[in-house]
Amino acid sequence: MKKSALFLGACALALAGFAAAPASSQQRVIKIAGFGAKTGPVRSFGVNSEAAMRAAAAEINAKGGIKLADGKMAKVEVTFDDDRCQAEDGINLVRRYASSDVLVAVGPTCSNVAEPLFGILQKKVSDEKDSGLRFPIFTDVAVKAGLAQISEWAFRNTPNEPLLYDALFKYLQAKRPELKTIMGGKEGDFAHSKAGWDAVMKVAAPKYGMNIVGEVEWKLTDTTFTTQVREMKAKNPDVIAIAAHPFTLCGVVKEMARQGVKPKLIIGLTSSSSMETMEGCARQVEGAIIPTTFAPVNPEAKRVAGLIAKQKGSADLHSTAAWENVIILKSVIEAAKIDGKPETLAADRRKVRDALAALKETQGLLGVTKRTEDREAIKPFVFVTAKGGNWVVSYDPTKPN
Amino acid sequence: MLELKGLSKHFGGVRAVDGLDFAVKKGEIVGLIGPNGSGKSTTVNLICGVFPVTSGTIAFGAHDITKAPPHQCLSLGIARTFQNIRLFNELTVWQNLWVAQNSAKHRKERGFLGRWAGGRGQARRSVERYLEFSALAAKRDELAGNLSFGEQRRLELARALAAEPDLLLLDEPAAGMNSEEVGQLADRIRSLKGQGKTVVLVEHVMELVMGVTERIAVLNFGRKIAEGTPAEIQANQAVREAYLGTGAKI
Amino acid sequence: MVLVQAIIDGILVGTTYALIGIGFTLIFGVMHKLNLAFAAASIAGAFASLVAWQHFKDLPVPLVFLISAAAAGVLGYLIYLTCFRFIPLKSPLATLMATVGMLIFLEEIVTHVSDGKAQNYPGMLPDARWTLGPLDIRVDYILVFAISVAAMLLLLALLYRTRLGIATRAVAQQPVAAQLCGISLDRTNAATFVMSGVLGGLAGAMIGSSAELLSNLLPLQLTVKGLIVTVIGGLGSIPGAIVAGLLVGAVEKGVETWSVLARDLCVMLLIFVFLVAKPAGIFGKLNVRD
Amino acid sequence: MDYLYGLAQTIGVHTIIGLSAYVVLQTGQVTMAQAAFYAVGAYVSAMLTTLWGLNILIAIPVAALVAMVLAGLAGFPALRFKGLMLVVATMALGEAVREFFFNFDYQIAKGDLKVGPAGAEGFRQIRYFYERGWTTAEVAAFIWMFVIGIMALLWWMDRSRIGAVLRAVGEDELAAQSVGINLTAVKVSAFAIGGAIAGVGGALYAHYTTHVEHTAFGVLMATFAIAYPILGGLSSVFGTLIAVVFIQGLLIQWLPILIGGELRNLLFGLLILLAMNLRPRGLIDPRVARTLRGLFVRSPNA
Repeated sequence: MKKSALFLGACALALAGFAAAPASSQQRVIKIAGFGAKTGPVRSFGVNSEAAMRAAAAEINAKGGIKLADGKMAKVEVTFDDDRCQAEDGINLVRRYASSDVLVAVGPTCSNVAEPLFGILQKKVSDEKDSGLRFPIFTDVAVKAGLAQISEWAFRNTPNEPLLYDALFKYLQAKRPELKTIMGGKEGDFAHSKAGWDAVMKVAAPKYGMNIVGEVEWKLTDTTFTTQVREMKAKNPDVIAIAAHPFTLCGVVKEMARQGVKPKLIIGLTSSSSMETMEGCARQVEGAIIPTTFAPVNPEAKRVAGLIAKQKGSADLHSTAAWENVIILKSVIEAAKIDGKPETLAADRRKVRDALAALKETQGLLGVTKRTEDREAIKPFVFVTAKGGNWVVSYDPTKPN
Repeated sequence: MLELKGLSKHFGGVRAVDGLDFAVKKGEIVGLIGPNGSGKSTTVNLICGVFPVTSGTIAFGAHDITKAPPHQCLSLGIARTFQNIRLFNELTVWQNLWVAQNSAKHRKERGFLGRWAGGRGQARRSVERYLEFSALAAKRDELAGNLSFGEQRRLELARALAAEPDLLLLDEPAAGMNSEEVGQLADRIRSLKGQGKTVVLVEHVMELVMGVTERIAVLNFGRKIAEGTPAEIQANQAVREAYLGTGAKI
Repeated sequence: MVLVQAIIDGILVGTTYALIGIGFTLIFGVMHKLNLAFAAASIAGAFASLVAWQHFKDLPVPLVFLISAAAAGVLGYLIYLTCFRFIPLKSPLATLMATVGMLIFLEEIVTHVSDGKAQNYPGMLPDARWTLGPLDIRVDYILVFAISVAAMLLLLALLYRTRLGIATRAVAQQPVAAQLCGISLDRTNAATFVMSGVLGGLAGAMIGSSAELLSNLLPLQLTVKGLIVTVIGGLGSIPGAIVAGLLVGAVEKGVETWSVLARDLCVMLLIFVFLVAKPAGIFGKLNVRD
Repeated sequence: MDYLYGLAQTIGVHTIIGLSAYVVLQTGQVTMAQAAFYAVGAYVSAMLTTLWGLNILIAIPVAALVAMVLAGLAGFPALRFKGLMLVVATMALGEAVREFFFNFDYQIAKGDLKVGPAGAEGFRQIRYFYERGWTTAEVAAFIWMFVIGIMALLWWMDRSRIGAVLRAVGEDELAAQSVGINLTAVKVSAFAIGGAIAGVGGALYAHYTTHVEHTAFGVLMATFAIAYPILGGLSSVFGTLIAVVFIQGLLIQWLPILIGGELRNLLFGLLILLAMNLRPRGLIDPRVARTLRGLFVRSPNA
């Protein structure tokens, strides 16, 4: 009985702590809630996004904050929660934001969280009968194609992979005409990796004269790739495209090195253009090319990368999107002329949504990002190549040489 | 009413029971004795369908139950107790008796729908009766695991009886009891005869076997080496040798 | 030829499955309980050696392996203390659940250590290959095979030739009688956990080393595989776990040449075949007598 | 407030999946297949409402029925196995079902977009509740209607002879047979009842999250399904509920607010460990359960 009393006590304490959590605020603040995976296999995404958001908020606040409709300045307050890459956690987090004083949220990391999350939002703002949440979400990482069409409250600033790879193969056709054959490898049990080959690269390559000579697959947690690499060796393609996370990407290229499979070019999936790949297998991916929407190619990009590093994160195509999102939200909030008072919260969220929807283009770190009708982004990009343990820009479409 | 013909059970090379012929008539109290490892418990387990039979047949009344699973034996009217008590320790005394309300007799009495309606009351009354019989009425809501050893033995016997069987197989019911308790047990078993039950008693405690049975079969190395009244068995030379070598008194 | 090649690879890699299977089966044999945190502890051991390797640059590979084995051995003891020692024997589900808690805990520690990223891990002879006619075999797989076999032989020698081993087997067969003979149940159980932990740590290091990578994705994956091997091999049977490990490795690699997605389903099918045809496992004996 | 209603939805659905394992665990079978029946319930009901526009009150019973039939069929071969064998066999079944949904592709055009299960991509836009304007509170109430119904059913079963029979099988199969209990019937029934309950849980899950995909129904989900009743204790249905509140509410939702998200998962494992050491028979162990029962009713047998 004593022990059970202890447990009940702990529960009560937790409840009390929870009830006391929302603190009273004296100064005007605009709350932007970030959320993503900070535990589990994709933990680094959440850590980096949080760092980027905090860096962006610090920068905005250093310049005085955000201007409200009545001319007063409000500070930005960024919070970041862990959704464990679990749908139900993400849903509960956003419900919590929606019933607190958070104006807008940035997240999540995982597409399997984004899908249900957008599903519980109101589908069409004009549909009064729809009881979905009326809360704007501006996604930085979850990359699966076409997610924002689920709800008019969902916006994304994520890479459009079909366009990126289309450009890459077009570039390869022009610059490396000797590359004639391609073989694909993918994580067959992970939706994004699978689509990265099946729906993106496999579609783009033949359009620019590259011949698909085969494909192999493996699973997310595999550690041996002898069979798949042997098949690559047998087919001997000019190009090997690997749509996988860094863990198996590195496993595959290491096995390729062991078996002496040396394609003329390795193409990777966008998210592999990270330091994780370099920490895992810098030597073996040397020369691989990946299209990405971020690289420190200009002074501003370099400066931001430095700021994010100061917050103990690393700047990559995903975390810089989180930075951009906060900066974009600042100008959107100012343009929407919100009141920023507790009683106008619902109206303010709607104003932010409408202003986000009205955007035709935004300023990103690599240049101008176009916004599409279905609330997605078309971001400027560069191609990066692995060289000496770093990703270096090998082609920048804005600077044709 | 129970008839074993050429019953054999081999575990690998070990012939635990080897060509056993044995019959029990209705209303008898029969003893099954023998030294350790002579195949007594295995025989009980074979009758109850716990182990598959290697060869031979088992008949109960008009039914061939050689291949019947344990629960079916019960619904035909054979109930048993275990050498090492096997109660449902996490259930109360009352519930232990309640789950045993399962035999064909109960079903017939209650009918199909009656099992849902009137049957409940009848089952409860039956449980009450056996609570009284085992002198455990005061501990009805106690968990079976918390009972004393003697109480557990009584409860196990009551649980077997609660199924209203025609034939009762008792596997060493007196193991670990003091002589006073054995005396009480003997009285209980004798009273069963009055209720028209048939009993097969597998036992080590000769005091009990000799006291209550009318006929005894002796097993050694899986074979029947003797059969007869208690007096005949006590005088049988082969039996003495089987137990303690020559010259032993049992 | 592709198939033969794949099956050879599978058998060689299968030895690591065998080691994990032995770990599960050893504990099951002695305590009749399942330690679900075992594979996680093995990978955690490998991660401990990874940290050491990163910290002291250029640690020789054998030393890295030893660190992994030692760390996993210590973890094995900790698991015994936290999940088995103080939970009453009568509550098998509680120990099961406690090891699940431990699995989650270890997995998360590994995630924090690695920041959720795949980490470079030293390989054995990364460039050595052995060509045998049309066959092409990775020398480090042969090393994995050799080390695993050596570890298994060592374990068998330990179990059959030393006092501790005899005590372990005595406890496995008759815990009460063993206690009456003056064998400390507590100490023997703890020793079993340490032994299995050391084996697991070795396996974890070799799995990481043959991939030249470690990831926090591995613990759950390896737990499932270890359980499969244990069941196919027969609960508590060490030779069974060895053969089952090799069998699962060979089947996986063999099927992989045909379809990767069918691979895991085929392994599941293999379980069903064994459960139906040989429910006691390859060498296991069913306890028919009570 | 809306947030608390949302949390109530999560707790409700997880309680149902926990209760589905509770029934099977009572017969002493540790099953890892509950996630599979959960998945079947989710996909079947979502297809019924989203593709063919059926009422959810029809979709849920149908989904439960399909899950129940599958569970019953799975129960027969599962009878052969005990202990670890059963764990692995049911895990294999669960993974096979997950692989099936991973490859399950069946969509029909609805207006301007195609809806339905799309293999690895999952099944999106299951917006039955939201399209009909149900508020968060109403959805929570709807889910809790099922939770309370199922808990009441199991509470009644626990106190009736059925409950005693299930526990008897769980404790000693041979003794149970010797008092005339048909093991096959009891075990298969437990599987089937558990399957039906998991099917209901899956159906509610699909509709409150609006999206299902194979990753949600893996080994982890199956582990949680049995973790709730074991952690809560097998003596009372309330144990499962309390365990779900403990895990989903306290550990997953409130702990990060109190101490920050970083440490949450570390503590998560440790607290389960601690709970099992302090209360090996579950948070609501037999003694607490009896006291609890005593508060509500007098002894049923008096």
